[in-house]
Amino acid sequence: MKLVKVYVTLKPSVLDAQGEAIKSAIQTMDYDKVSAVHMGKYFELNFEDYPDLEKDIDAICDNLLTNPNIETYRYEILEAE
Amino acid sequence: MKLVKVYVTLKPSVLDAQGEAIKSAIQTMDYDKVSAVHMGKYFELNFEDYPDLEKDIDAICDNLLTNPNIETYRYEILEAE
Amino acid sequence: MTEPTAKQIQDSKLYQQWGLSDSEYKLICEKILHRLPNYTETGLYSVMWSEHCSYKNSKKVLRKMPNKSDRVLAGPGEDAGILDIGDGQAVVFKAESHNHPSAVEPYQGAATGVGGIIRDIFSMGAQPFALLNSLKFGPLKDGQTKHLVNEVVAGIGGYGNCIGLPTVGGEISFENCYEDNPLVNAMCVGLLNKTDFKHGTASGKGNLIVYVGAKTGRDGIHGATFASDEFTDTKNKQRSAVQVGNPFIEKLLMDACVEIIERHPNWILGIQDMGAAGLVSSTAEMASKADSGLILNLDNVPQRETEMSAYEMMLSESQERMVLCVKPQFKDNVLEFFKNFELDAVVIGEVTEDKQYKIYHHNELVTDIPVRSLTEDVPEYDRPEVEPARIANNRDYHFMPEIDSLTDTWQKLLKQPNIASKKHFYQTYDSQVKADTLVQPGSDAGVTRIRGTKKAIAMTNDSNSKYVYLDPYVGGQITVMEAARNIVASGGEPIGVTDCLNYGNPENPEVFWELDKSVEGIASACEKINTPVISGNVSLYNEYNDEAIYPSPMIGMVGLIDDMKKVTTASFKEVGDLIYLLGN
Amino acid sequence: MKFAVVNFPGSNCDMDLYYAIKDGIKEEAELVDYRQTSLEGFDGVLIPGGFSYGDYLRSGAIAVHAPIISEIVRFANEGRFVLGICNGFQILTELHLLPGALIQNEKSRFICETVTLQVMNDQTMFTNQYTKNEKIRIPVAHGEGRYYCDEQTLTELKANDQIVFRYNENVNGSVDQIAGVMNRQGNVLGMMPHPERALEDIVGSSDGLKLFQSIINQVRVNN
Ligand SMILES: Nc1ncnc2c1ncn2[C@@H]1O[C@H](COP(=O)(O)OP(=O)(O)O)[C@@H](O)[C@H]1O
Repeated sequence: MKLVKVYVTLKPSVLDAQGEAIKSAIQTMDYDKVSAVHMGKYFELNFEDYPDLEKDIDAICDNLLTNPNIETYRYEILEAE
Repeated sequence: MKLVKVYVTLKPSVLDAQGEAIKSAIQTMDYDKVSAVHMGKYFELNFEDYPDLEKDIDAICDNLLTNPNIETYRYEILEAE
Repeated sequence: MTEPTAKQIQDSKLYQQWGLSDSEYKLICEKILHRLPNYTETGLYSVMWSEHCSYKNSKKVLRKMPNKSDRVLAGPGEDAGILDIGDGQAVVFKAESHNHPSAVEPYQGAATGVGGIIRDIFSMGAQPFALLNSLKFGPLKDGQTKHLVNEVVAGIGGYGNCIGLPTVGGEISFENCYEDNPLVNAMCVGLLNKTDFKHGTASGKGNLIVYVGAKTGRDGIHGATFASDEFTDTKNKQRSAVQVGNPFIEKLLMDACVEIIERHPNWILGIQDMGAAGLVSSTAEMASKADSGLILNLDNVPQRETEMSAYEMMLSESQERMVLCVKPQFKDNVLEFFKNFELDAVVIGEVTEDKQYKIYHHNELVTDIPVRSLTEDVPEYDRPEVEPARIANNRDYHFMPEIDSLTDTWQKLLKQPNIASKKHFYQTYDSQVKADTLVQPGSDAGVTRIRGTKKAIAMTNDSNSKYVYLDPYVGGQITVMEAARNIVASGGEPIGVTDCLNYGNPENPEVFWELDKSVEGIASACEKINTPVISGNVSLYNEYNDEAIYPSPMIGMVGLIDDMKKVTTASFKEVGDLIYLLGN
Repeated sequence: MKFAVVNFPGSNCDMDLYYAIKDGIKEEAELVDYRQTSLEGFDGVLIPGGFSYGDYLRSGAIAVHAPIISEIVRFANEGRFVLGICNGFQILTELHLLPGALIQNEKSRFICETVTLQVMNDQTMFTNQYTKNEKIRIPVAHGEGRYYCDEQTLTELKANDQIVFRYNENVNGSVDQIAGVMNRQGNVLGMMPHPERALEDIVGSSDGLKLFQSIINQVRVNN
């Protein structure tokens, strides 16, 4: 069994409306040492282990978990407990 | 400069409707080796470095980035490039 | 990055990649500028002379549509058309297509389509009060199409729900020809107090050009030429042309613009939204309408990204931005007003008398061209037309359905996705926010009351491209009449029309014939029932690997209900009521 | 009687609530900007629906850091009435003035529909004009309206009669079909359905009117 952790973030050129809103909220909370905030998505997927795993993860990321127009992703594969 | 990565996930007792929806979408795509999907949030925050940093990160997580009724978080502090 | 020189652009024919033809480029060099345009200038011409901005292929056809009636206060030429509804009030409406952006990025494409059409309405000084949409997709057979449909529907709902405008009507249909080229048309309707009407003009030497709203990024650069370009597999990679919407900011922008025009009409001389071709299109059109010149200083433009070139800033299609023309003595009031809404507002230029369009960037004059050359000197094309063989050869064909079992046929019909209820989709749209919706999606037309009066407005979006494909002229008439029946069946009197004309490549004579004939059909029906076409939008080049969509005009019709007690709905009411069939 | 309708950036049912008070029950209402720091002179606070701050991050999460919030908390703690509808409910749970949380609908989709609610408690300042178990038709319109709380909280809610409205059919997957809950003291109510959209038969239902009449009734009795 594998645990795949996928991190999805907006491409740097894409407007991160959420990150902006969160940043100004943090600043109203008087934490003034925060200079940038970005918000992304985080997925955990449990997989049976098999040879072509990485190919399938890429396909799932490209076609479902991310929007390649505006997002990029990276992932790591761990042993599931 | 520090880069703080925050991972927020739903507590196990809370039904992860999006995770479920994604799981069935993955299964419709004929990847049948996926047994569970969970969806969470991922944040990247840039901070000036200062002694009480961790205390403030905890406060920001508790009071803004998560709702403790339903979510938990963990984070890591890295050097920003 | 260093930009190619004017000479290099000429030699490499870079302008072609941006959609300018050799003859158009020659016209610019020899007749307009009497020199070679530089990089920025070539970019400006290429977007402003695209079909999307200039209507160079369709203008001649569009002139066939009636646009006058006793009610028309403004027709084509403004951001949206305006119809008088009495008591000092008017309705303002327009429809807009966002087909190509939605094909590439369904959620954001649909969402920004809704955002764009809302800005067209409030830039007239009107308060938007209802949304509609018309969607066309390939058959719902594979996961990919289902995903596309879900994303588009989510994008439409995501934007409209968040900004707080009810979606009161629309249509969704499925047909093979839309598989790779879906159609996403959105319509917005607003209410105007006649005194609040603002033209999108920039007039009077020394008056200021003020930029309001979201910061500029590299979103959707060349979106306008992209929208006027055929779609092929390889274009799927053209992914930078995608804009991302922020309905939260648009809500602030909408509230601020409506309020400033209502409370301080004397502060604002003109206002226009930055839509396709962003900054250049809005400012050039405003100056051109007033026959003025303009100086812009791009260093003042709020920027989200670093090191943007003049070209990128002028062509960016970042969403949720407006341009205002402001009297200098009210500058501080205006900036303060928007600041109170937590919106960026800065002076980026001023009106001049020399009729030139001048842009400074990093203290350098990067553009100096006649304003009107961007908007008025565009060549107009008279495309050849040929009746398609499928129509010419089948003129005497009369289809007669063979029906063995009425029940079977009936059930089969009801199972068709095109006929089945679309509730699954439209119930994801907030149709009741504002608490003025009298008839929600699911009846014939959506109906919204006008608070404080007895009046209500009925609205509908209709198209039936199969009929238009089979006979463009009659199909065009049918489309208008279907819309009219929906209005009448809701208790309204049809008063006007907007449209989205979705077709294939106009350089194909058969496509152009379809466009021309269907518009003639639309025009004849509109004339007959006195519904002037007061606004609209053209989307050509809807093709995928050289395969054109059906000719797909969408009619958005608005009706007036003088007393909301007269509103009628489609549902049967009580057991024992009699059922009548009217008509032939 | 004077009601404050608190307006956050992105609120979009503020005018609906304003009209509900002005035209529905013919009382005074005033929009109060989120930057205000006083609710002096108001008899009650209404927090409208919408998408405060775009509902980015989590619905209601950012609004709780606005300047007016401490005044709303003071108001609630003094036992004066606070009503949060839809996004207002989400804000009240994020503020912990109400227990539980509102998360994405079970089907992960936005839903707009007029639904049947059951009035579970008619002894509250928000429902005294209804009768217990009365079925009422009120519109819902939300994407994140699934009420969630843990077992223990649910037991407490039941024990203290804090569940004010239940869905007849569970439209969004809420725990125990909960559509609206109040705090223990009974002066703070949050509900996902929109009573302000159900004040006249011409818009589909007038069943929401009694909620506002209940408040008036109660405040009059108190005074
Ligand atoms: N099919 C049409 N029928 C009538 N008017 C049209 C049509 N297409 C475009 N127009 C009018 O031409 C003008 C320019 O339209 P458009 O370029 O789409 O506006 P925008 O600048 O908002 O993108 C508008 O006034 C529009 O109403």
